[in-house]
Amino acid sequence: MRNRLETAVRLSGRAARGNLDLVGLCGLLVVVLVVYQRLDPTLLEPATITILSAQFLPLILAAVGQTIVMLTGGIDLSLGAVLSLGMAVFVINTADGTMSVVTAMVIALAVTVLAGAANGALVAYAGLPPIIVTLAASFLWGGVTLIVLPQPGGHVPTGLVRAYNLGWYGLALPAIAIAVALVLWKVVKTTRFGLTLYAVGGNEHGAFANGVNTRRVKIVAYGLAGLFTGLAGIGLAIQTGSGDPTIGTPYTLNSIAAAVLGGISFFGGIGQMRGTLLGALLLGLLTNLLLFTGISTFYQMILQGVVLVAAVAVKTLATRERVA
Amino acid sequence: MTGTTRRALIAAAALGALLTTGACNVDSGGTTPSGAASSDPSGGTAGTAKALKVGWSTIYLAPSWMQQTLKMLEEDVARLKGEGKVASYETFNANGDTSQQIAQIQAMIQQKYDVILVDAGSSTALNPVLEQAVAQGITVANFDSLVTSDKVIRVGTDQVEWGKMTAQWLADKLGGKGEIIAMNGPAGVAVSEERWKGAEEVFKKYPDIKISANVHSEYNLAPAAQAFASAYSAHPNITGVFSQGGALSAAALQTLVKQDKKLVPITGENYNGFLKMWADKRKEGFSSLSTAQPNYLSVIALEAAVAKIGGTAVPMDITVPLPKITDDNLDQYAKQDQPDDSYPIQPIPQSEIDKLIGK
Amino acid sequence: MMASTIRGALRDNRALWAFGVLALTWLAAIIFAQGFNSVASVHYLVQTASFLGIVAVGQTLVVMMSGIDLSVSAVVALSAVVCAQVSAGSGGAVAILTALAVSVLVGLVNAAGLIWLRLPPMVMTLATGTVIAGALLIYTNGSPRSAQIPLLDSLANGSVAGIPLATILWLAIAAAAVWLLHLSRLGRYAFALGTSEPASRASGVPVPVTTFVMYAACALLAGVAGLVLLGFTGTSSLTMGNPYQLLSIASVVLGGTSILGGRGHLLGTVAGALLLTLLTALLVAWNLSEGLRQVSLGLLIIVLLLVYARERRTT
Amino acid sequence: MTLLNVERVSKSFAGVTVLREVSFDIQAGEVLALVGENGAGKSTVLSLITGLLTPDSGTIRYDGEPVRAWSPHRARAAGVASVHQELSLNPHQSVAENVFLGAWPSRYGLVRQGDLVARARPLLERVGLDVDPRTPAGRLPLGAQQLVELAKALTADPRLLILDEATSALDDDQVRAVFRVVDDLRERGRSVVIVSHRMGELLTVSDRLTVLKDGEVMATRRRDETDHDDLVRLMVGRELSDLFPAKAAPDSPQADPVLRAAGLSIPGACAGVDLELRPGRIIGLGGLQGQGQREVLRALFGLRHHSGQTEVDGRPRRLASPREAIRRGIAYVPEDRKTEGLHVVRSVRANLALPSLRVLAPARALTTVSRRRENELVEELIRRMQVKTASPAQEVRRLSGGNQQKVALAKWLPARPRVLLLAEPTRGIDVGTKREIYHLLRELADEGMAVLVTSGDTMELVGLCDEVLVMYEGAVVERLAGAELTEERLVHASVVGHSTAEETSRA
Repeated sequence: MRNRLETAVRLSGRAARGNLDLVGLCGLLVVVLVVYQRLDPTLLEPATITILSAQFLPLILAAVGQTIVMLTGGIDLSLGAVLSLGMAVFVINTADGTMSVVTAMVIALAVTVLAGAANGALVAYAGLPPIIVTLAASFLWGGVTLIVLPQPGGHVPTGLVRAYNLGWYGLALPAIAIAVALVLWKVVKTTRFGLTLYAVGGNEHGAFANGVNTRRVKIVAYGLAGLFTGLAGIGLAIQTGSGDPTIGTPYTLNSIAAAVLGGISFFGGIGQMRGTLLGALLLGLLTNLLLFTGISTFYQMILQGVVLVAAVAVKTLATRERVA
Repeated sequence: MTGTTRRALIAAAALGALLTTGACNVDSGGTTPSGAASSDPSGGTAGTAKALKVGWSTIYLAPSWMQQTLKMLEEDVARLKGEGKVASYETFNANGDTSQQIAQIQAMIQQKYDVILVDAGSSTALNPVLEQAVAQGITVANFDSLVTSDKVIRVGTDQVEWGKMTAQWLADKLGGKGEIIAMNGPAGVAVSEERWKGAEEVFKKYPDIKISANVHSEYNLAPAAQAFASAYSAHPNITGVFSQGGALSAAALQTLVKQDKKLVPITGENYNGFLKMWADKRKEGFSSLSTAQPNYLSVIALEAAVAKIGGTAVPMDITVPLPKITDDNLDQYAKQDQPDDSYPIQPIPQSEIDKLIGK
Repeated sequence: MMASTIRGALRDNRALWAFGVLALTWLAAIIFAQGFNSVASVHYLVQTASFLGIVAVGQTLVVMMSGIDLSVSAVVALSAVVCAQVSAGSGGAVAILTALAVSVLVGLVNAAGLIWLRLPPMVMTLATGTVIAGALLIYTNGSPRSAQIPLLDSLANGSVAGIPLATILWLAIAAAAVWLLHLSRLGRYAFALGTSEPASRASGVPVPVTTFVMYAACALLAGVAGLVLLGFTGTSSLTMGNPYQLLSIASVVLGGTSILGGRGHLLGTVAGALLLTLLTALLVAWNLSEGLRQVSLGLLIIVLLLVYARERRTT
Repeated sequence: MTLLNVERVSKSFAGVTVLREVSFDIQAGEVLALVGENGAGKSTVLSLITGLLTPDSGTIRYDGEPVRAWSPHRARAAGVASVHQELSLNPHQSVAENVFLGAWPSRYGLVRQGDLVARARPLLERVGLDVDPRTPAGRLPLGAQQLVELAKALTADPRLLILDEATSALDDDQVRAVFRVVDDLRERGRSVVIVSHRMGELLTVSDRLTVLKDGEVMATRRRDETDHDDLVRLMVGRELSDLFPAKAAPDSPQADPVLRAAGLSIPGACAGVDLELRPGRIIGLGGLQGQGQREVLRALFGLRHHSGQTEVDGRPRRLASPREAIRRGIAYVPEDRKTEGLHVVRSVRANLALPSLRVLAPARALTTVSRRRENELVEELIRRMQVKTASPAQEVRRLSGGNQQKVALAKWLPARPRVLLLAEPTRGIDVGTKREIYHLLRELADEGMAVLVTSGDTMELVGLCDEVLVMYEGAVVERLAGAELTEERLVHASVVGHSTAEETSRA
């Protein structure tokens, strides 16, 4: 009786799954990769993949963390500080030897998870808007980092640094780490918790009314973001062979830019991690490309701003028709 | 729905086109010298005949000190190009992002640069990538903000000595006792920490000198002025100021002048705004000892790298002596006709450079 | 008119709280840290608070309509740099007007991006900030000038009856902004937009006009702050606005204005800026290490927000 | 067997007694209706049952045992499920995910989408919803979303189902689907408590009806012992025979249309809609839920891009934005008053004054708003509409639904609009306020306003409107006026999708 209407609903439903945005991003990524390949023919060689993945790993993982927080409808302005914190805690605890490195990783991750969970607890229990909590927390965790590691230093076993940056028996360790992290997310997303995350982001009150412990979900989400941010910090430490208490700052805004580029909504509940991955890759490759093109460094910043605006504007204008 | 895809594709195509044009520029301009370079990666025997592909990666380009450095570097590049020693030159600005700087250096390795100059954003984080560059046969010269790796040529001043020297002058000036405010650069940054480390060593010897406030600020006048004003309002009875940067010194002196307070000795740097004010207030009894992070560090780094490729045994650590600006030689430095935000420095004679790089 | 304004401020007790906390903190500072009771210290605190305060007043205007302006830091630098650059050729008056005009233009561009490109304010203003920073590099070829403009010099450094002129300017600007936000029709529209955009659209609120005016005003005030800073330091630099980006937002929130928009009073921001300046000065006076100082600042802000800036909207 | 027993329960908030010694019971396999005007205490009773509130005195027995430390969690565990008027769906997740919201079936901690979809299908079928379970819930029309809520409540196979205004957004067809579910539950010995303002529905589906007034139980009647008038009398304490005002004389001379639309089309929503709105006339848009009625209103108010001709006073005018529509004298009271109609967290005063700021602060855009004139205007509106509010400074969200609706309507009056567009003007509003609104609309029409109303309530359209256009799949399929305007013909056209006249001519 009402078939036509329902078909329309079903069709528009499928369109709303956000895959269209991803198609655009993928297209853009392919274009960038093709140009990149022209400029750097070694692009697809294992050595280059190792180098590039080592370089992109911190941004990708930071963006994953940022995405988790944004899915709950929040935002994390302290991400850069937590990243530095993870890095600092990691490097002051490492010594040569596998056990020591693993222990240091566990300690660093425990610290960043706790820092994230503390942010989450403030958001969940204190009724403070995430943007403000994490703004204040950025001072807090930045300060803690400076106490842990007052100036650049620390130590990461040289063997690990070499294996990570130059490949380990031909394996691109950072690429594997990224893949493992994304699989981890994929698993998390398929658990009840993953669905709850989207539920809380999409309609917090509704989730609460259906017996979801929204506060716990937020704390766990921020904690999980802390985990990925910590991993990013550890990656950066291994890449650079050391710790630096102020190195993380740019990651706050870059991770937000990657997530937004990947179609994650500021209002929560909308977006796919693969979008974020594409966004982070695109940002990283684009800035790298600028290095190859020889455009004056003065113009690089302008171009970055314009690319961000253009990408997000195209996306919002494209989706507008469906909403309005 | 089709509209969406179309728009996304158009945007992608437009961006692609933009990037491709950029790419072509490099292809036409950049391949010849790098081709020449790759034929002889060690650079040993070809000697002076080979023109080099040079790049500078800097953590910041915006500060005027960097701008002056860039100008000086470009002048030297022009001269070396004239001599046929340098083929091309490129500047990369990491804009404060160390990870970005790593990417830049990696890109330079990919593009087979012969010489990489680096003003580092982190004293440790760049080590692996720089060592990688060295392993690829690239000559890396690091200046100003130094890394800890011993595989690269490092051209710098002794930052600990900077702190020691200026702090010692202040301690002498105060007669070993008094109350001071310390003005430092941003916390967690190697340059700032090292200068303070040197200063602290000196002040430890003088238990009667009380450091009543230790202020951190960007090396930048406006925030420094605010930071100093707050510290000063809490401690109006200070008898001296230890400052490890020119803008910080200018901020402190300016505050004292504006508030019409007694002018206490302030250590400084060759920041023209400070030097001009100092020259102006010298007759009122104001005194300072300033030093400088000379812009010619970049030139020395470049020449050291070129000389090394040319076969000279260049020392890996080149420590450039810190200039001393005192009440007596102030007039040589203070440039009334130049903007405040510049760093006047006396040129270094070529013979001095040659001596430093072991020619 | 003044009486009703004060009554309005009283009704919104979060702004009032900000003043209370400010008074208490000041009292605590006088008791527990030396040097905060002198006239000179008060003079300098209110003077330095003025720079932040002027930016924060502008930020309040956009936060109230549930926006945010992350480009204020770039505009502060833009205005100072342009003014210094132009004054060399064309004299002070022209330079000031040019700087302010350019600042307003940035605000208009921000608003245009929000309205026509439908960008989230955070993305749009962040991007304009980046573009301005790049453009300034090109414009100055990397080396901004210094300038002595007598008008700006006396504005930033002079005082009348012991009150710094910069502070008087700040308070005058705050008064004008109170009128704009709390008494004028446009202010009502801004509040309406801040609480619900769909409802505002469906009630005939002129969304574009309101957005344009508020973002332009915010950028204008950032420009004014840049000029005052130029007068204060006599020199312009490309990074001189950086501290104001996040601190202006913190001032607004510490002043009791909801970051979500539609709630709060502009006068609270005045207290917020003073409070933040005072806290910074206090932490300097305690002579802690930088790490501890940042930790304390972060914790203090969180505690203060817990005391009076919690959101009770979702019930 | 008695499932739930409420005995002499009282509850007060801040000294105000909301419930006084309320007693009633629900048998297993029984459907009980709770009726009463807004503010009679129905929601408080429901909150006590679901454990959101605890009584000050009295006892509640569930399954024979007095409940202690009753909480939403425990109530849920004991088999109490509820569906509210307020939707709790996540618009961005799929229907299947929403059906199991918060209690997704999982294996080894992992949720499989295919499994969700397969399990959701029979539940959706049960509530008469034929949609792909993978569709994002936000894409469904409001009524369908409410049915998803019902499906969600059924996942736990509840012993006691509470339907709190759960049918307010549904059309007759969907309501029947809900009743099938209710009948099914009854047959299986489950119990249902239903709250609705639609008296007709309650008289169809419930076994007994308990009437509340001012926090007290007035009476509990069996369905066959009572009728509409009886219930209304108990609820309001008096006769309410004149629910609908008298209509405009059908043969009175018709003025020229203020607003005319020809060929109004929105892709995917409506096509080729023609309508004329004349001063003094109330026109209704009827039909099943989601046939494009809402979009027509939004298009006329400039909230929705559309094609086709629109004329105001005989002159072609583009209605591209609400501001243009308002400038042409059009006002709109949306269906979803909490997001589009009102600034719920702002004061009554701010809401009422917002569209009139041009008058209160004339001339240029920046002009000062006159507090005095604002207060006068607001007080006049509150008086005229009889808005029950503690003060003009009260936040709108603290008002009852009926009073919120009055504010949403009243705010337009000072601008003296010539066309009034109302979507579902009385949804979720008690009968007393309904009557007030009907009379006010007629009053406004008599003053020369042209009114266009959409409604899912057939009785409302028939009782209120001078003419009703029936929409089906985005097109107007029937126009009923005068004697032809009956519930029967209206329902027929809505369901069949073409007019009775066509049918006879074909036969």
